[in-house]
Amino acid sequence: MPSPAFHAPDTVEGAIALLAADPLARPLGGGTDLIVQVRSGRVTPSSIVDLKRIGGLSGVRRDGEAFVIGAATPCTSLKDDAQFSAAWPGVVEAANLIGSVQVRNRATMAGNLCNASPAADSVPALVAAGATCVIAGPAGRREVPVEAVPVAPGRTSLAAGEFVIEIRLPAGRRSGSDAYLRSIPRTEMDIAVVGTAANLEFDGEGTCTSARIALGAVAPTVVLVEAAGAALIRTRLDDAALDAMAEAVRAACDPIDDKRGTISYRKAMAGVLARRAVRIAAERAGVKA
Amino acid sequence: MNKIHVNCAVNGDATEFLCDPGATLLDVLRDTLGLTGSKEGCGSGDCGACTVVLDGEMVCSCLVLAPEAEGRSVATIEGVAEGSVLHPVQQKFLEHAALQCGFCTPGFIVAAKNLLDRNPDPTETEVRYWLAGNLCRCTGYDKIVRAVLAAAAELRQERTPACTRPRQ
Amino acid sequence: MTGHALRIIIMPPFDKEFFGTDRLSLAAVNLFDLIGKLDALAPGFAAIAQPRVHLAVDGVLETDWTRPLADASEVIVLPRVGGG
Amino acid sequence: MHAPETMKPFRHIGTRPVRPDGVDKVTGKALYGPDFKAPGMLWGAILRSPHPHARIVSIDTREAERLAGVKAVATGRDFPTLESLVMHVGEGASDIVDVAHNCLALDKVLYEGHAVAAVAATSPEIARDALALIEVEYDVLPFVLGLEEALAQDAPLLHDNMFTKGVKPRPDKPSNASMRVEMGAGDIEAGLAGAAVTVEGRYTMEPVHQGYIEPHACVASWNGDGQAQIWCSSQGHFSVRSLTASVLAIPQSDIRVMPLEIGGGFGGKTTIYLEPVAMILSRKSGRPVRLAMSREEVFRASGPAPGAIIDVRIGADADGRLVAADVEFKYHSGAYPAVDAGAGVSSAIGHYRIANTRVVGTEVLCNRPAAKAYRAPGAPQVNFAVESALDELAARLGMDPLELRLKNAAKPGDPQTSGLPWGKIGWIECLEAAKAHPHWSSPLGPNQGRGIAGGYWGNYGGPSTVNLSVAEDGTFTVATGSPDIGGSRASMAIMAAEVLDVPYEQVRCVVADTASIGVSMVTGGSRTTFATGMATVEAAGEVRHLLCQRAARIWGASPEQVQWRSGEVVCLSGDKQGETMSVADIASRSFHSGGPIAAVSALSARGWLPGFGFHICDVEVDPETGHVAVVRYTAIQDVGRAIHADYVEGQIQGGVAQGIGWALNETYIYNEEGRLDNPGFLDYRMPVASDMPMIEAVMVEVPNPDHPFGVKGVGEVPIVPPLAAVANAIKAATGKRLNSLPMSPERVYAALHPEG
Repeated sequence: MPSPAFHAPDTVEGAIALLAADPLARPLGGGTDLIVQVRSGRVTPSSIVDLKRIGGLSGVRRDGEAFVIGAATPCTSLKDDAQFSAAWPGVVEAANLIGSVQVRNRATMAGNLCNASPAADSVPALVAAGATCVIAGPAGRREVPVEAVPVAPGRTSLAAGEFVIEIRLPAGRRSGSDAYLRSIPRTEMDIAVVGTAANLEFDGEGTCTSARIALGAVAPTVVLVEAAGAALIRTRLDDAALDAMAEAVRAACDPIDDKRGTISYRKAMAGVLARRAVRIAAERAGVKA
Repeated sequence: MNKIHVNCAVNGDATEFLCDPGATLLDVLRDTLGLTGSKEGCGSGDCGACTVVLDGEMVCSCLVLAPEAEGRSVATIEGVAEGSVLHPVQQKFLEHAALQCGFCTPGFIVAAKNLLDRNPDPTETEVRYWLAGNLCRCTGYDKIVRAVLAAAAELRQERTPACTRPRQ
Repeated sequence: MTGHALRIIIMPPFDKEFFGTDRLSLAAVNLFDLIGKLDALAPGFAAIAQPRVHLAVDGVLETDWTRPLADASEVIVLPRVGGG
Repeated sequence: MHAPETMKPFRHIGTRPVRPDGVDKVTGKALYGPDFKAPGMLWGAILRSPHPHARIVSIDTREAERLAGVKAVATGRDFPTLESLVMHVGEGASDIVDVAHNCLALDKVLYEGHAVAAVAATSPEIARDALALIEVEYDVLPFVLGLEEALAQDAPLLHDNMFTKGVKPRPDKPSNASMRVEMGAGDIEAGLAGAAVTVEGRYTMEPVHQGYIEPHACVASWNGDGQAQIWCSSQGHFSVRSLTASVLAIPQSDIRVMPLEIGGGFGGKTTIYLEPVAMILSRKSGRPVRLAMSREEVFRASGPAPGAIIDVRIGADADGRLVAADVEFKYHSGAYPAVDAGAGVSSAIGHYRIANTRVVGTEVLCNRPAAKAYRAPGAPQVNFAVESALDELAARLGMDPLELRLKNAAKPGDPQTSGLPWGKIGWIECLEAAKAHPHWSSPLGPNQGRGIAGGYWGNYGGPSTVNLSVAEDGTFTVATGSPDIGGSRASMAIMAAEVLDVPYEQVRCVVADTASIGVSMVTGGSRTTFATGMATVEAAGEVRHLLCQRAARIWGASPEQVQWRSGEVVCLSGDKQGETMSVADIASRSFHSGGPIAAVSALSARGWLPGFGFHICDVEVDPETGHVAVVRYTAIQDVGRAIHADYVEGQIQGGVAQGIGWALNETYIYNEEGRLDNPGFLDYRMPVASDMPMIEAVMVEVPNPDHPFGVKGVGEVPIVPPLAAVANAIKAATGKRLNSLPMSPERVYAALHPEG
């Protein structure tokens, strides 16, 4: 099999042209999934389009009321942005649980999203955060919630020639925080058996006013559990509320048995970790749960 | 197949090479440039034996396509010592017997140096998590962690003016 | 024939694999001689003796099979264990 | 034996100097198996079976041969027809026919990943593409992976001619049981019937891999005149030579094996996989050929340690005296007969004095890669069962588990399972050291538990050759035939420097190739510091003797008038009384006093002693998730005498880490098609740095009287106790006994939450 061609365009338009011209072309962000897949023969692209030379696609910036994370931004550099880290500690910690430091110095959240693994660590945190992404393609640009991108394991809703150019999260948070926890057998270097993200807002009294709970690795795609969030809203995260939240989380799980975990363990852990993630998010928000 | 011409800096030296577009940076380092200090233990980013520093950030060179190196700076284990003078991390690995077979050692040293370059006083836990992407099957990590902490201590001493150094 | 009869204890699996007994009485000048005599009783034993067998003379493992057995009283034939 | 006159105080023994090969290894200069390239070299690749069990109907290589850049293609038909011959394969006996067929299958493939054909081409890409052009027609057969399934009456048979060894009368039907070993003493049923307390249980685990980070690799160059060179990393280049020569039916002296640095072995590099294949490809192409495994190939096709089912019954009287132990286990041997049952039987219960015993081991063939030695091969599995059961017994007796072990511990002179008496072992000393260690009495936090376990390994001696030569400037070179995996060059230099009483740096040690030093057995069996060390000591003593003789002749004195003192020769009487002659003085005149000075020691070391270890492990269990963190670990071991203290500690720490990995997360996972589902480091979960605590290695020194410095083997023992030590700690933390490895979070959680 021939080696794929390599392109490193310096504009979004250049990348779109390359991707649109070749249905077997694949965009390259950090490469930590793509290169492994190419080397093992699981995917056989005819060309690889490196996005990292495109101006404006690397780094975190503010755009009015939004943080904008370029698609080519490696996970570790999210930590370098103090404002972003303070606003979205759960997103930053989720992105910085992927693989090792070596991997995170390359891996990007956009790549994590578009790889469409149900176990992607950063995706539940992004979904809980209400993140959107901007997709560029031959038909122009569109902005969608991040959860609209993965549609099945390994498959996305991106059309031919389209790729994610940036991820956007609300800036200027008021009185909330977020957290992400995952279950893995070791302490590092594993794929999530279950991932849970919580993004909470509180009023001045410590009553929860908004709650988004998202789960990874318990269904073919990331799950936003609205009932779990609803169970927390208008509560002070008392035990009854947390129990109801965890119950809703477990009910929302539709996992599989595989080499990384069983259905029953995944369901159980989703409940346990969601509870813990909610407590951490509340603590970060200065609320005692 | 169409080879790609790449210009980059390897251990500070201007370097050019031709590579297959699908070749990894590790392939080029080992097979084209003869720098076999970076090892391939897995080819999938799971062992860290191929760790190099790319523009200041450590990466698995098996997860970098060689053409991506265009215009960039690559630092490998071969460039850690200054001439024949070992870096304190290398010296402490020797003094603490932090290697047995030595196959994972280049990756550990590159990663540990990269840690100490940015954090001169890491805790044991920070060292362990920083190095979690580097597998060692021989040592149980005990002597590796001690060597890195000892190297950090020595580097901190070096940065302290001689007159204020505590007496031994 | 030289020497006195030695007590030969055959440990598993060789007792059942080759000899059908775990006790023999044989005279031998040294361990190579003993292996030869054991092979006569159970053809094929000599071929696997070096790779698979340890011999102990009076309770001590012996790697020198030329060692004279004039003063010995017991030889144990047991499976060789190497290591990793 | 030229033992030093004074055993203490030592000048070098027990110190911690920098290893001579160290700088090469911290600077990336050291050349390992995959690093070597020969001029004009071709790149090889191996086609592997996708089926766990199939008959090879045909292999059509014509398309591959036609691909531009392909220079040779090989299949099992290219090997000569071999007669069955049992050989000592590094660490155990194997039939050379099986070794050959494992390198390239002939009529049947016996596991997913079994090699069926190979190519050599001008680039790795062409070689890979050529593999895709080889057409193999398979007649797919039913397969079997499990131990009990493989022993069932209607199980698919791997080998039609396999009649269980060790069974009388010989079975009339072939089966997948390749070997049965039974040992024991007394009357087991009567013993158990008379026990006041008995425990019984079944313990299970899947195979695990040695997990060395360096994949197998070699370069072979075989000329038309029959002579060949092989560059490879292995635990024993002499084994590579003898096995490759036997598979190819050529003289051993026609092969020169150049040992490259080895990136970990742990028993898994005591055999061959690639070398004969590279040889065939080289002969066919007329070029050097490189073959290297990917990580995935290492997992799919190289030797794991056997998985096991172990049934244990142990009984004690009311005072806690063990009265009976019945252990019956089955081990995977994979595609070909292996050798772990005998070792498992020997390693099960011999560390305790028990009047009535029965230990039975069965090796079971199944459609998995052929099991290979892994650090104390066969011992950790059965030890996990026995030491777990002992913990249960102590609980039933209401007895301190350490006291139970102390009360029953075997002493020198007590019989082993084989009936042989134990020599000067340090088992009791380890137990006493544990009792006195602060770890044993330290407090535990919430959700924490402390577990203990003891274990042992027989170790080995065997053949080694050392050449110690004196350079003209009076410095020394030690050449051995023992690959250095963990600092043995430093240990040899220490021992030679000790005998010669010279600075450590004045002795350098190298690993010589098969043409440059005499035959030496593998670096394995915890034998190198013991056996090669013994040869080093003997050679150093001989060189010291030669130097004295030479000085006497130069002085015109008689040998009795001189003496070795502080690294030089001193004249005791006559004209030259009081004069000294340095090694440099002697060596510089050696050409005119009888020639260069050197000594060879080639010996088969005897007098090795087993090693014993006792481990204390603290874990913290997350009761909501089942995650187990090892928070403190102390490993106490009788090392005889530590030569290089750092590398002895390193062996202990490394063995413990492997044992913790085995206990908690490592396991082979096969899917329903009989294919390995986790052939990589992502899902074959070896411990990473953040999983581990510091590991305190406590060296107890009960010197071996049959080694000049008291050495006992140290490398293998430390992997034996951790499985049970961790399990017992989890039991202490949670009240739950886990009988199956690995004790993953999911398994622990299931034990804690049986309701689901």
